[in-house]
Amino acid sequence: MEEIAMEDTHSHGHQIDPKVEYSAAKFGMWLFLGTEILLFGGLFAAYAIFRAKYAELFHEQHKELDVTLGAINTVVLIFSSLTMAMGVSAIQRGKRNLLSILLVITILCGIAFGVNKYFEYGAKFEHHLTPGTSIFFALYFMMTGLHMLHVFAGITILTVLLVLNLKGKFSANYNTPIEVGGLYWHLVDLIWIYLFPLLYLIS
Amino acid sequence: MATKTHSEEHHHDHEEPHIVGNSVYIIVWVALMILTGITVWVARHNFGVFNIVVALGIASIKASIVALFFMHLKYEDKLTWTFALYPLFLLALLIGLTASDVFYRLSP
Amino acid sequence: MANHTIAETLYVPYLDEKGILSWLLSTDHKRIGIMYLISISTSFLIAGISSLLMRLELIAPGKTIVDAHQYNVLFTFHGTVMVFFFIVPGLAASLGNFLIPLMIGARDVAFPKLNLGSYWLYLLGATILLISLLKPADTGWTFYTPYSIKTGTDVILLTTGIFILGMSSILTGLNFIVTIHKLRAPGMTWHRLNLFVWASYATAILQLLATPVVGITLLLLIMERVFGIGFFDPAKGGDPILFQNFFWFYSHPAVYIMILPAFGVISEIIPVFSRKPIFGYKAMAYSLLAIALISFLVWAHHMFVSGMSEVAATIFSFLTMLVAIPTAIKVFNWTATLYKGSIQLHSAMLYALSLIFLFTIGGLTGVFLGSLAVDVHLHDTYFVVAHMHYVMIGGTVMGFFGALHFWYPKMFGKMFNEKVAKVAWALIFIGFNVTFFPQFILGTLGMPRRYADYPPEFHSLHELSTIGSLILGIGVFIMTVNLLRGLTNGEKAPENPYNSVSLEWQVPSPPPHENFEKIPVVTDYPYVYGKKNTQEG
Amino acid sequence: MNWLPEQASDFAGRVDTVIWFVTIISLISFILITIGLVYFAIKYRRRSENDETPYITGNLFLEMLWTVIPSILVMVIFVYGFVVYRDMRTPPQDALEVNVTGKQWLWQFQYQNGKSTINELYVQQDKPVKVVMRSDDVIHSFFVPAFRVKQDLIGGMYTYLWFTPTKVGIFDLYCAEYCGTGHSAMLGKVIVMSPEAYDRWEKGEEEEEGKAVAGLPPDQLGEKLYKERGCNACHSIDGSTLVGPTWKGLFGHEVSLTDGSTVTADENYIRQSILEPQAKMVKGFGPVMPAFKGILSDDDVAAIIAYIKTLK
Ligand code: HEA
Ligand code: HEA
Ligand code: HEC
Ligand code: CUA
Ligand SMILES: [Cu+2]
Repeated sequence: MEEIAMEDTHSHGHQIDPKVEYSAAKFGMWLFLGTEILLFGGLFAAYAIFRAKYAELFHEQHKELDVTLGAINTVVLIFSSLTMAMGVSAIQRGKRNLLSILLVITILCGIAFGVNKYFEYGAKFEHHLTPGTSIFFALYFMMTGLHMLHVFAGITILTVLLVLNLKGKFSANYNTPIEVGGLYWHLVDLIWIYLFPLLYLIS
Repeated sequence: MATKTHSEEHHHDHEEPHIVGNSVYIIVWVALMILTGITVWVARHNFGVFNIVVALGIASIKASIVALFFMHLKYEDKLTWTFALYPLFLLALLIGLTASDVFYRLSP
Repeated sequence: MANHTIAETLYVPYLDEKGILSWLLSTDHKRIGIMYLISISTSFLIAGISSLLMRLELIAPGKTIVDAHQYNVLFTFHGTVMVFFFIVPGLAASLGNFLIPLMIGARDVAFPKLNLGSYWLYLLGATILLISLLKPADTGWTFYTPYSIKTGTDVILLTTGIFILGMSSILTGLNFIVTIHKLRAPGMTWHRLNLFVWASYATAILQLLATPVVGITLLLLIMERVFGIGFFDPAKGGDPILFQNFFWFYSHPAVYIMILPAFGVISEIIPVFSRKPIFGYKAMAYSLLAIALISFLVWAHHMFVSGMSEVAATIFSFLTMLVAIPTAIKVFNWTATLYKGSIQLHSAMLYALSLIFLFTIGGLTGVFLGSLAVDVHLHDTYFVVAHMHYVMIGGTVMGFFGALHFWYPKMFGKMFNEKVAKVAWALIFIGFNVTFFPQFILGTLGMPRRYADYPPEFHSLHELSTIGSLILGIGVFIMTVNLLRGLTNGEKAPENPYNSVSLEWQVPSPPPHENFEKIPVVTDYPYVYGKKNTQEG
Repeated sequence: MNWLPEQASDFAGRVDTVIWFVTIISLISFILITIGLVYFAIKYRRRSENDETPYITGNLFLEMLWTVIPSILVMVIFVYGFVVYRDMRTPPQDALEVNVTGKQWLWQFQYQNGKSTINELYVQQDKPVKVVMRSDDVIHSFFVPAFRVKQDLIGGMYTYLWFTPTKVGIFDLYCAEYCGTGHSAMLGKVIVMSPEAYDRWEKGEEEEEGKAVAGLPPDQLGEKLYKERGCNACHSIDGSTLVGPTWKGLFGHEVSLTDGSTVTADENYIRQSILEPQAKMVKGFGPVMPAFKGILSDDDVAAIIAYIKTLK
């Protein structure tokens, strides 16, 4: 064993160096976002194919969707992205209380989004528009439904982070979970940015 | 890829969270709101085939802004960029090559 | 576990702690690797037994032991378990978990808890598969619509199980990519990595980015059955071929998820038993990445006669040919590594050499299938069955068995009986060829696959194939028993029985919980065998 | 060497040439590698623990060589396969069209002259045929090994293939895409006739067939129909259950239906079961049997009933 020399480095024990941990966690989340994009990717591909095939149908049926509700939800989500981003900056500067407030606003936005969607779905079902109605509504329900699941997942993550923050777990020195959780929340926003024009604004 | 990530190795030793000022965020947010307004406004007008182009174009600008600023992609290393863009490339492949099937089928 | 320093601890092998919970709750990458190993081996044996039942049914025309529906259930079960429960998670999750941290000089993977979570997801998926056996699906492992929408069997549960397995696979891939990027020991540059690590890295990219597409595809299939959405149902304006596009967008890259780790494995075994550096290290490393990247471009070669457009068929046939090139480089470089070596035909080496031999047959027959005019005739015949078994058994399973024999002393600190191992190898090698070579001929003669019954003219070749499968089964049985006996009766293994210079052999066998007492500093790549000054001998 | 089926269409020979071409390239590469493996493994086997080995890490020239040569070869294979494939996808203008419908689990052919057949495709020697295909349910695949043709049948769209049969004879037709329980029984025949025989068939099969068939007693005609019309895909005569109930001992027995009632299997019941199978569904079976109304004549049905009566 001459070739690979073993030398003593200063890292003892099982703990990973916090800097490595930070960059690993963030990188890991980016990879995960890549997966998410391709998960939605199947739906986007189906959308592209069917929209080209059934342009008329898409145009007719999208009128059933409520652009105002969609637009309100867009504004709500983008605003929540803003508060989330500000939250990350806040804790990086060590402002724990500000982070809590911003997280609460973000979560409330998420809930508002969900409530809004609840009414939207309700209205659709009242008009007997279900996933089985047509390819357009199948896409509509699948895309927004899968997105909705992600909103719920995001809300859960943020709530956990909020509780941890209230317990004082985060500080200017340690805030990786906030930044990583924030990335996930932004993805939810990012996907909605596409869903809104694709589903609600077909002209 | 290897050499790229190789240099990144020296990088992550002093990787620090990049703190962005709130003013930047507010500007970004205002831009996003304006763009949202534009998409809705544009959708009421008919530009023929360009409708979808415009709609997706604006959406992509918005998405890039979110990624670059809110998600700090602007300050990330090459490695993160690679893994952020590669899925998009694959998505384009999935759509493009599938379309090469669906839209070129001949009927007998 | 976390805070004591190594200097204070004595050497405690990772296997020492007893009790089932100490395993199921362990975040130690080595224990998780071993748990995967046990799970996938069990899956392999069960699915292998179901294949023996299929072969028995096919021993003669007419009904032999099962009826048509039961036969369809059998090959569906065989295919799904072999693919999703054995070979896709297979080498990547079991060996990858065990070896990557040891090879890159890390104490664990980047996210140990997530790693354990992946394993639990695997178990959950397997449980759901078992429940689905109450009304087992009969769709084939490809779940083609609209049959999978219409059949009365339990497709929903089975696909849910596979969906969950997909999540497990994604998280494993994610974990490995981050680990390889961020946790390499000082001095462990990319060009000093073991080729197995390179292979795992390429595999992980595929796992991470191809799997979500099959996830959404299966989800859509479930939605079609539950809510009647019509993406894939022609009766509702949907497009059944779209399903195939989506399915193969994953499942073609998946075949490289299956094979790349095996390529990695034999790139470790061959240099050690030839005492030569691997021939063309960089080409070997980058060809792995090339295969992974190109593999996303060829999916529709499974659909040449599906009614897809001729334009697409042409593009995909062309792209398919491209994968042969990086693979060719690998095959030739392995062979060249043997040149002027000092070759020891250890059982692991026998499996490695069989891999080169058998995979070449499998790969070359893949080129037959990639050629448009030829595939029209051969598609969905036994030629395809033979091709896939030559690459999956002749390739992956040979690599897997090779790896088991090679790292056995490392994993368990014991030795198996080498003579019995060689006998088992011979039976497996002969049995395998007798089983599957006749299937190439059956296929060119026109015998379609997934047939519970067949016209009498195919009888003799089917009979031969069944006999072969029994020899193969006996071989696998002997190998299994030999390896299991080694655990209890085996001699204690030397620390580094093959004098390997690779990092994982520099720690005690079995490795201690923390892997490295001190994090090593790496100064060269792991294939420095032979005399350096004799550049050309 | 008989590892390819008989060649009975005009491009069977061309496809085989491609297959041979790929086979030879493959054999050469395979033999080279095998020789390398075996020779090295023997010549350089370990003689002692301290064998000296040279430190060879690679050779750029060799590596280039075995990158470039296979690249060229695979491109040639691609082009050759493509050229032949393109011709296989381009039917001539004068091809005779036949419509095929695939159903679980039988083939139905409709000819331009208004005739229709089940599981038997009648074509004329040396006359190009274009088969236009569609499926009533799941995907099937039309595969005639002797012609080297295969194409999937898909619901909701038409697909096609074409061939020119070159030999008179009867050739196997298989369903090559998995389509459920009866997949392996979804077999048919392609009957290639000389121009004269084809003419006679076109003018009236009844005459020709009729003569041969008229001599048969009804139960034997029934047996013939049982095999030819594909009943055997789903109904056994030995008591085992396939997709449908067995015919053994059917006649005169009580049959329980899905609606809970029972009927006696008499002539009327069986007749209705054949012509409108979904009218009275047997318990424990799905609605998969195709309706034979308009396909089987009254005489055919009577013959089948006579045959079922013999199956005690
Ligand atoms: C481990 C899994 C694995 C691997 C590695 C491969 C590798 C390849 N496969 Fe295979 N394949 C499967 C698993 C795999 N396959 C499975 C499971 C199916 C069936 C799925 C189903 O329908 O159920 C299938 C089906 C399949 C089909 C569809 C057949 C059909 O249904 O009609 C095709 C068509 O192109 C194909 C092609 C190839 C090619 C070109 C390669 C190439 O990567 C091979 C490259 C290797 C070589 C070429 C050999 C080494 C090179 C040389 C020795 C150099 C000299 C070579 C030349 C000059 C040509 N495969
Ligand atoms: C990793 C993948 C893999 C592996 C390893 C195998 C292994 C085997 N396969 Fe299979 N196979 C597939 C993947 C695989 N297969 C797939 C994907 C399909 C397509 C399915 C579809 O069409 O949907 C298929 C289809 C398939 C068919 C075609 C079915 C058809 O189209 O009608 C056949 C037929 O011969 C077959 C046979 C075999 C045999 C004999 C083995 C043998 O190698 C098995 C060897 C193993 C054993 C024989 C087990 C030995 C164990 C014991 C004897 C018990 C010992 C017990 C203890 C020690 C406790 N397989
Ligand atoms: C696709 C499969 C399939 C084919 C092909 C098929 N059948 Fe059936 N058959 C069934 C099934 C399933 C049932 C039971 C359900 C029902 O009553 O429809 C059935 C029921 C019957 C019955 C009633 C049997 C009983 O036990 O009550 C008769 C008679 C029958 N078929 C005759 C025929 C004849 C004659 C043919 C060929 C000309 C034929 N079938 C072809 C599937 C098939
Ligand atoms: Cu019809 Cu298989
Ligand atoms: Cu493939």
